[in-house]
Amino acid sequence: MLKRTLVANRGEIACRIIRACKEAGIESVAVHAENDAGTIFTEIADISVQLNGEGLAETYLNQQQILDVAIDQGCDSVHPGFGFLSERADFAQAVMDAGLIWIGPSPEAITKMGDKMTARITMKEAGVPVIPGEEINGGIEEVIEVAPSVGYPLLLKATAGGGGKGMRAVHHPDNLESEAKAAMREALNAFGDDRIYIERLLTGSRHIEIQVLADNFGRTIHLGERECSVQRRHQKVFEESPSVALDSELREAMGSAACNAARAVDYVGAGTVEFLVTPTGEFFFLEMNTRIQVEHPVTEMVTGVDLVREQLRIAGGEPMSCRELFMRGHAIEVRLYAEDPANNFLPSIGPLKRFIAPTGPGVRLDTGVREGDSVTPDYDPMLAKLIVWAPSRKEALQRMGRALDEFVILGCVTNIRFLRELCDHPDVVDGWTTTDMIDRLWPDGWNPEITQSISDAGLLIAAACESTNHGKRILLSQEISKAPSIFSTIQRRFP
Amino acid sequence: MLKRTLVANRGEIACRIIRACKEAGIESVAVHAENDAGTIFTEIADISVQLNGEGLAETYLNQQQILDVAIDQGCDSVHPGFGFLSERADFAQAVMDAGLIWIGPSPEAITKMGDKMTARITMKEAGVPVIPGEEINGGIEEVIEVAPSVGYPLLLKATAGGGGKGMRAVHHPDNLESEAKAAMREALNAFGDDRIYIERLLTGSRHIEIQVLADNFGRTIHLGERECSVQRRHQKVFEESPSVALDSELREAMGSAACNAARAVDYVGAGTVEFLVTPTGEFFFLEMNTRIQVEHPVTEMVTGVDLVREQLRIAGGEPMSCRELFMRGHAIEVRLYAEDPANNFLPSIGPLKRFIAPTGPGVRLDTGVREGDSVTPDYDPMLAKLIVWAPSRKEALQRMGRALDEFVILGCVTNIRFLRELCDHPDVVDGWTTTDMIDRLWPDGWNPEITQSISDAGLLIAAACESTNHGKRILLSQEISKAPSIFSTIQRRFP
Amino acid sequence: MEFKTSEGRAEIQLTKDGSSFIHEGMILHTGSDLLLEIDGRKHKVTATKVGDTWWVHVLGHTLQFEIVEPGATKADDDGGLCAPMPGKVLEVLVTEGQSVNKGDPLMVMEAMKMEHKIIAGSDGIVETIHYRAGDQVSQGAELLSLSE
Amino acid sequence: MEFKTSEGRAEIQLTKDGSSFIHEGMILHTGSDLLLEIDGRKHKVTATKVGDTWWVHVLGHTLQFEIVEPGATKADDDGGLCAPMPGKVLEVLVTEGQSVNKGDPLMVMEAMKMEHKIIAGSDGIVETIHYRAGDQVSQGAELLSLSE
Repeated sequence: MLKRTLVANRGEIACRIIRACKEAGIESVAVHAENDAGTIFTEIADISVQLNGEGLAETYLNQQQILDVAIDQGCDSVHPGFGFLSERADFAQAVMDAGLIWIGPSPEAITKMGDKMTARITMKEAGVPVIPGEEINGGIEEVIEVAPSVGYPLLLKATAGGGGKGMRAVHHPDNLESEAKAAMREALNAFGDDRIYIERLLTGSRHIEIQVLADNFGRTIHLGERECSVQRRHQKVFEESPSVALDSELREAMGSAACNAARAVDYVGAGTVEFLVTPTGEFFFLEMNTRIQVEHPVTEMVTGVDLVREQLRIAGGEPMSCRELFMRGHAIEVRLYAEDPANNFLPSIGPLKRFIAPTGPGVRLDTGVREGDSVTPDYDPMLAKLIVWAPSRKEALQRMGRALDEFVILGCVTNIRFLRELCDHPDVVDGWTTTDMIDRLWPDGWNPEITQSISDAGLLIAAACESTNHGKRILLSQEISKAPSIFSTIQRRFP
Repeated sequence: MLKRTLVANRGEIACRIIRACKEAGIESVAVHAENDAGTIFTEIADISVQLNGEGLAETYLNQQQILDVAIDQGCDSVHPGFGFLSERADFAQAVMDAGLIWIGPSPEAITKMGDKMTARITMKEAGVPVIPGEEINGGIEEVIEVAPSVGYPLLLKATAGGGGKGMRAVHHPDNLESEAKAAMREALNAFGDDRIYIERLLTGSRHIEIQVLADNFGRTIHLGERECSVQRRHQKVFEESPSVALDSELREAMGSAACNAARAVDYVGAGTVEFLVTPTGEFFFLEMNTRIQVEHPVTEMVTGVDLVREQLRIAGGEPMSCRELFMRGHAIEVRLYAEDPANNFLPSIGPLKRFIAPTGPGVRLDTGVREGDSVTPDYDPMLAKLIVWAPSRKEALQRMGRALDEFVILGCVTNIRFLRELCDHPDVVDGWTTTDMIDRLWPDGWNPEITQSISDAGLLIAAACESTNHGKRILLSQEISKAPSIFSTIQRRFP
Repeated sequence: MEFKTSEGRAEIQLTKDGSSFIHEGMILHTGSDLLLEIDGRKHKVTATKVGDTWWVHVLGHTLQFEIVEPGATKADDDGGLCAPMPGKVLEVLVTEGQSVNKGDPLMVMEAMKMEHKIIAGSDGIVETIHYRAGDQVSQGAELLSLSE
Repeated sequence: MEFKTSEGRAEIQLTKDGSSFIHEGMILHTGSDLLLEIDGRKHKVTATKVGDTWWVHVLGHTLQFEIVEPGATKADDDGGLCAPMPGKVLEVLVTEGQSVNKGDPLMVMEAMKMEHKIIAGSDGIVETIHYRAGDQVSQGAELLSLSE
């Protein structure tokens, strides 16, 4: 069993991992940049160590410094979370070379899956279907040369990347050169590697991924699917399980393809195999994420498996504890971004002066922030994930709508209202979710439907608050009755 | 389907019902006493109506006034929650006579189960095993006459009651008279009826109850058990499902006895049949609660059934939506009371100056209060229920411990620390939970284990805070960076 | 600085270092958040003041520290028996002038929907009974006084 | 009282009745909580002020109202193109003196780990370019100015 784990991440996923460690009786060590001091994850960790330096490269991406902290603090293991160093095979190797346990798959598995070209070849050999496409090594000239054979619309992706960064869709040859340059530049900035991959964009498809789990005792299982088709800027905003597009036959076919994919690289731990599923029910391997994923809670809620706890268990040398797959009910996750959906989802910043989270049955909030924190431009704009579970998809959508109605964030523009309207949209209600859905529904961009009555109400509230200086008074307006002192009753007994 | 429901309750259960209504698309009308104005349930209801009068009798127990509000506000139904009017057959009848739907079983079923003597006879006839005991109609003299034949230790209970009020254990004949008088007085005050019931106290037993659900389409099912053995002052503090004491055979036997009990009174809706289970595995009918119960969330979390939503569905004339019973993992609920466990669980009052709730996966908080509220002596001291789910009992206890460690309440004494130590107690960890457990473990009362180092730390903190005037400064110490105005970007586009 | 705690009285001399305070090898860092450092590890703690009492949440424990003003006396510690919370007197079990032993029940009160007995903390004679059955009493009200 | 909103400017004359305010048939009750009454139904609303802007949460919508001081001009609405958030200039696509058309890309910025194009809001001539590729810019900094 693990004894002390360094969590090489921040925000909500760091909180998630630290809490899992606490529950498993494992001590947690958080590392944080100076501008993250005092945020939730640094407080709930058993030990918090501030990293020297500024910017991602000197802090959360600084392999040597993080490894030094792990050794200094007597850690026996490192959990990378997602993003940052989670898919860096060299870091996994360095952790292992230092005699620590890497909570993730082997560096070889990361390398094979991290390089899209190698992954593609490996998958082909394992009999997993892949999308036609080409890798570019020869710069912009090769892009121009290869593009016609792939055909439009096409997609440019960072070979080293993930998470939508460096990803661009090109619908017309005229835009190819500028978009390819931008994609290469973003790839270089984000991953230190400007190679890109060009592939046919399958429109009208669904993004459906399979969660897998493998231990060192020969078991590799899948935990059903997550549909993550609803995306803006190639980043997921709405994820659910099960997918309306899968029946048990297709689920088993995809699940067994995913297990084959994992076995082909001797995978150990939690991972996700992403597929595109066409309207006709064909599926193609997209990529494998060799780490825990942002949207893992939806799988946890329908399968009853604690994925992060299983990661800790497997890394500690125990067999996974979960039994056969049993999916129950329906779970939906929405990603709460600091961004302005009415302005092309441009990231926003500001203080979280009010942050009132929804509660109630079947509602889970994985948050890295709380009231009083500030959203800065230093990090990814994802603030939190709101997840609901209910017996049926219809009830889950109703519950999500109710929870979003209760959610109040003031001081920073967020996508709450966009997500709220999404839950009520007939295409979402009917399950017509495809990867091009947001562009299809709002070709000229989304704008909130604000009635005259809402505007008038807002104006009234703003004006009344301004004139009464609202919020400057003491919060607790009721008279504070003095609590009964424990001293006054201590010499008496009340049987 | 129901359209508008009056919720005749307050606090956390009112919140629970109102949220279920919202999710089901039913409008909710809250009624509240003046001193509950501004609490959560009055704010989340679609409509809130203040009741005239003071004290319970003039407000939450005032049948006529509540019924008048329901009619005035165009409600088609009334949900009574638990406590208050939930087991008043006359109120159920009055609601129905006014042409409204009563969200609960028929007045006849309530009457038959509400009177312990009738319930006992009905159960005997239905073949459900009952505990030997006698009803008292002849006042204190009859108590003294009957007690020897029942034997000591014995239990005095209000015939009309429930929830531990008017319930007293008598271990020695010397205390019989004073305890019986007190029990009768409490029964009169709480239920307007001073009849009591005297029965043998089965020591070393477990309190295990079966949740049942019945619709108007001929289905009566059970949803497994809840073990609620851990009690102080005859009130539950720690509830879980499944019980370690039940195997599938005993579960089926008790489940089918519970369904028989429900069928014997033509039961419709959600109800609970309580049993005492002896160390040898015999079980005896205790009583049936003809309403939703405080601890219903543990059943919801292991079975995946939304019990309150099913109540609304059944009352609206639809069949229940749940399929066959499938229990998964383990759920535990603890009741958060404003009380001092180190002073014989005496209720406490005070302002909730800080109320920081735990979050994270598998954690559910059903709360009626929030930071800034005050705990007054006007109502039951239960503030909230903290419920966790995890794949196994061991993991659920670990998760509950973690959640309780995160829970901060300042300004009012609560039982948080008591609950925290309970989760770690070997008897709880091993499942040796019996109804006399708290007296057995802490015969001289419970006291927190506070080390010298904790006391010193507390003193340091108090002194430092006093000298720095902590908390008087502005909460947001970081510079408030002005949020990007939506106006400054509106004439530009960022594709 | 002096405080009353459930264990009695406690005095503390604070050592200050910038915005940090030191006591028994522990360091409290003050700022918008409070961080307690023990053996090099920092723990978030929470504190708030209600009336004269500091409520402190530290490592899963909630403690109370009532400020004792320098020079204050302990005058209110003996004599009267006060209502621990608002409620109603149900029964008075003694009469004025009656002598009682430590542990004897004196009065029955109803509060928070439950009955509570008020019990003599020491042997003595009932001097004055301030309330009768049926009376409403507010928190802290002296119910009766005993002479020793 | 005058506010700037996403729809333009809005003026309001408040009608006050005790601690309540009335506008367009709606009543706002102020106190420690804010309750908005529409057609006899009360809804909890939340509001807070950040800088000169009131943020309002009402019936699931979040709105912003920037206070316009009486007599203030709209001077900052035209001319300069400002950085919408702190970030880094990646590429400058125009030169000083160049004439551009509405919609032309002028600059590429990186912020929040993504690239953003700065686009001309109207036809004009590039007057001054204040930053070069590689420069860090703070929020609100004028990046370049266009003459019309």
